[in-house]
Amino acid sequence: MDDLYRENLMDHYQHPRHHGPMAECDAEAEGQNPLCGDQVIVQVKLTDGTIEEMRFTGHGCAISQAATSMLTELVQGLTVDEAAALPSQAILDELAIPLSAMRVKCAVLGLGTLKLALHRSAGTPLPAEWGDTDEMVWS
Amino acid sequence: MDDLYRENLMDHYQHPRHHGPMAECDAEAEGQNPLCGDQVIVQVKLTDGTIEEMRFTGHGCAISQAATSMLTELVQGLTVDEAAALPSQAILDELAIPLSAMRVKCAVLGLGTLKLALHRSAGTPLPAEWGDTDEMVWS
Amino acid sequence: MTVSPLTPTDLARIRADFPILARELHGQPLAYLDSASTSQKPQQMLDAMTSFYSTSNANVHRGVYTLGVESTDAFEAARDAVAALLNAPSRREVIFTRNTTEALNLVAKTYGVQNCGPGDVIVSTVLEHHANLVPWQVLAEQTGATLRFLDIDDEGNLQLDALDAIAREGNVKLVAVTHQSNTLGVRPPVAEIVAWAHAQGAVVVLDAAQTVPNRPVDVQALDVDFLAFSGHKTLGPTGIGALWGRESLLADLQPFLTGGEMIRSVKLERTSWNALPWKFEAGTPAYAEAVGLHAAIDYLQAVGLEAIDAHEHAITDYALGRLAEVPGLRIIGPQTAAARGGVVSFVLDDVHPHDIAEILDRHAVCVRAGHHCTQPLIERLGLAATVRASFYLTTTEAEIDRLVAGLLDVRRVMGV
Amino acid sequence: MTVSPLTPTDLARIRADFPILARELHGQPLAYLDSASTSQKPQQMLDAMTSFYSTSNANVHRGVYTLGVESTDAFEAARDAVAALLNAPSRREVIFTRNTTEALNLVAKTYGVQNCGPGDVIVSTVLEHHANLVPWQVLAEQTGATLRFLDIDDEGNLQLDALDAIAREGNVKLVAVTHQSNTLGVRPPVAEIVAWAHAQGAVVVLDAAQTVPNRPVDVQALDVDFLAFSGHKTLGPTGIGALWGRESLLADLQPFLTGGEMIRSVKLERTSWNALPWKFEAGTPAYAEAVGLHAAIDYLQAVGLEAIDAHEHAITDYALGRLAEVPGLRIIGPQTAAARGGVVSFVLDDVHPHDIAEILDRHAVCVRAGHHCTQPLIERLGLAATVRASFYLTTTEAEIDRLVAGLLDVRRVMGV
Ligand SMILES: Cc1ncc(COP(=O)(O)O)c(C=O)c1O
Ligand SMILES: Cc1ncc(COP(=O)(O)O)c(C=O)c1O
Repeated sequence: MDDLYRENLMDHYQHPRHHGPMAECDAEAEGQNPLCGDQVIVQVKLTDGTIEEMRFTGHGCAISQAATSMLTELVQGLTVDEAAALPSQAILDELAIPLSAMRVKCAVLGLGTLKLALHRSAGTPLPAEWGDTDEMVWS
Repeated sequence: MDDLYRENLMDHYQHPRHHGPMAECDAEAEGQNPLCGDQVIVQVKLTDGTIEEMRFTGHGCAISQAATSMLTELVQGLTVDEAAALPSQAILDELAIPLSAMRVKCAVLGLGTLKLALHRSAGTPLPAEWGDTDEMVWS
Repeated sequence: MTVSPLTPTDLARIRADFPILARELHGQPLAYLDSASTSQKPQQMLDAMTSFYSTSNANVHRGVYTLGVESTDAFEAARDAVAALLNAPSRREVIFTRNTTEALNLVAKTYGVQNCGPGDVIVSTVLEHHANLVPWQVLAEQTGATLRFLDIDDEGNLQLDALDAIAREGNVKLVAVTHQSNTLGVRPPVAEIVAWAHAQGAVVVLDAAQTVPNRPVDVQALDVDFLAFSGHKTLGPTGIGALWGRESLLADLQPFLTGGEMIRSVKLERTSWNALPWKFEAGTPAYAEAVGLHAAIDYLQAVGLEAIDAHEHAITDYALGRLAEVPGLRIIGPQTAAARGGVVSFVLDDVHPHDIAEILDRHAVCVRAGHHCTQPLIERLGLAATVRASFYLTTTEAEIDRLVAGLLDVRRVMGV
Repeated sequence: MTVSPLTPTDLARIRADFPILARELHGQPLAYLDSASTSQKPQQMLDAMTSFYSTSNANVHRGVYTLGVESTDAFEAARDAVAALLNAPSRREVIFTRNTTEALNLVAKTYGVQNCGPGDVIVSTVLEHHANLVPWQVLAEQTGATLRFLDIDDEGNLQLDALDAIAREGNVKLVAVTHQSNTLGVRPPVAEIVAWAHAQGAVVVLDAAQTVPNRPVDVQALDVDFLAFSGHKTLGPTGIGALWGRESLLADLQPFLTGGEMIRSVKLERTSWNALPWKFEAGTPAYAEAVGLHAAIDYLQAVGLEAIDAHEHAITDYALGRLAEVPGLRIIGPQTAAARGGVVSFVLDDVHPHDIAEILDRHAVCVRAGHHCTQPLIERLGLAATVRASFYLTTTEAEIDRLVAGLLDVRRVMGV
């Protein structure tokens, strides 16, 4: 089992970083994975085009919640452009466990929601490849 | 081949008996087998509840036309009730060749049409088993 | 008369017929506990289809030649087998569809559209699979009829006391209900519902996707008006299901899909329809799948549907007992085997059901996690998802034991 | 670049893959000349389905467990294979249906109903199979749109000169045409029709049931808007077909059938739909049949669709030459192989086509007799029925020779 739910993953799931709402934020979005019922709400505080803090709330499977928790650490200090360009692989590398196509959706839910928040606050359109994630619900 | 289209059958097909319309008749009906495009129009002259003559017109495959021709001879002199009770097997016995379910419909087209004509002229409803021949078109 | 469940010898013999059960995952044999989603297939069924394709395949209802006759006979014999399975008064009442979903849509889009309008009421329930719920939403929207849902109690038992208030809202035209919930295993009181509906002059549409596979289902005894099931849950192939409907109702309906097979005569100006059942089967049907379904029905009848029912009952009883040993596990739905079929939904503390299913998969135990295509039911129960284990004629106590062991490991991995 | 047809060695190798060709009838090997009705199946396709059922079967899009993932991957890979076969811009444009008929009904009952009304014109042709004719009759009746049919000349060539008069009758919204007549083998001028239709702002629905099996079909090159075909004519199993449609059109449509799979979220009050292509696939799809179709496509591509096309052309040319030797035989439709696919309809003096087919069956030669689901065409040609022989990648000159010998025997038996 242990290659599935590694210690690091379980640690993030049980002790999520940057968890809980932010009173004031510069960018915000919500994402859902209807298949699993996973949900994350992402909020971002920006300073001079740089991510000062990303926080999240929501619920769902260990993968979705741990991945979003890891993401909050990964993007801290990145510029908006850097974060918006972050590939899915970055978060899969953090999780470091084999995932089926179905669970990859859980893993990238937080990242997709972050990108949506950043693009929306910048007024830029979502990149074309997100057209393929249309099994997810963004709002 | 010869067990398929026996001489007797071919003789009836090429020289149909009682073929061609009747000027005046006591019972009449038309039957079609949409699958093959077979058609027969049956006319009957009755005397005292007995079939004096059955005649037919129409077109179609050898089986349907030969079987109807044979039928005209088979029913001559029968009472209406006897003819109306004639089983399909009677006509299959006359044809005396093996027939698939699909070709049985060709074989009994004339008989079905005759029964319809007789029941219609007597004002009696068609027997229930004819409910099963509803791939055919009667008019 | 009670029928004895399958003996261990029966079970071993049956399991040997299912080639997929020989598969190993992560070094362990498969424990397939997702039969409510789809059934696995006996070799006999697979052989029937392959042998049909290898000897008699030809399009049906068309060829005069030998193959065409054999193919048509095989297809229509499958219809007879379905008619006999359901104790249908006539083979003309059996319409082949892709699955339960298409069968229910067929009713909505023919009987429903042709009989419902403003002032009419359609009744469904909160228990239903989406297949027996969304088509009625669409029908109500299209026709202006009112749609009402019967509620359940917290164990999933359907509450009929709202019926009389519903009847005061308009002419009740159609009541759509499941024969068994695919999520909770609960069986609604169909006889009472039928009596009430018929007193209103309404027809009853029974979703029998979860019962035709595992017990005798008799449309005349049930006295329903339409009934749907899926071949793939009944040991048969995917791509085939059936609708049974009363001939007196089907005869008056305009067709569903149009094209070849279902016509009597086509002219550019005007087309007339074929007789039942072909009026409702447009185009080349899934005839090889019908042959497979026929073999599946033969298999089920050889084992005996009463025996399968008894086996499911016994194994469900065993499972409920064993699952009670897992700390933090809560059964959703009826707590005893008496009131349910071989489907058990549960939650485990606040571990997410998808994590449970994924960890169980590492033990080669296959269960489903999610809403099971019953979102309104899951929401009504105040849940986001459940884990569901479901049983069939191949399920053994050893597989249940592996489920329980796996769940204990879930607790360990998830630290609860 | 011309591709050479299959060599005798290729043909022998291909034929060895089709188990049914080993069958004998009345002591003679089968000469199957009814591929336009349905194709026979290579062992590779049968094995792909059996092996899928025996190792990976689970319901798709649902299970978190390994089998469910494998099953879903196999199903979606089949969609990719269809998209590649048709050169579709996106896999989201490929919708699995039961057959061509359901695909065409889907277009009529979504795009058609949502876009046509009184004052609009729908155009079809007298060449069409009932599947591409009756749905438009029903659509016109339901929406109040006008339905017009393009006529043919006596060889079956579609006459386009009526188009401009048709355009003056209203807004042309939809043009439905066959890529190849299943009765005459004639191929309408699709490029001209598409150019005309698009100039009117109309969409083109192409019935490619007779062409996807035997030549490269490219939806982008054709520039049509919807295209339908059947798996069972394409070496695949029954129970599966596909609709391809432009994403920009499909995206705006309301769904066809409703239930599981095709939803995003279901509440008692309101339901929202899934993304393309799943929005149009309600219930458990024919996923094992999709796996079979994938294997069939792989088989066709390994042989090469250009080579199959060239083979059909060569064998049709041979057949037309040999059939000309039969006294009293009249070919219906184009008289040369250049203008047609591998389908030849004929009549023989006034011998009824069913008698011809039945006598040929005694020679183990399988041909169809009747109206071939094109009653308006048969009537337009002043006929009641034809005999149709149709060819595919397994057809040999020896089989054509047996057809001709059989026809000479028909003359003898029928005394003409
Ligand atoms: C040109 C054409 N269109 C449509 C169809 C209907 O195909 P299916 O019966 O597979 O739906 C056929 C096959 O008979 C055909 O040849
Ligand atoms: C109760 C019930 N109804 C309907 C369905 C839908 O069946 P299908 O997907 O085969 O159409 C299912 C299966 O998932 C079911 O369990």
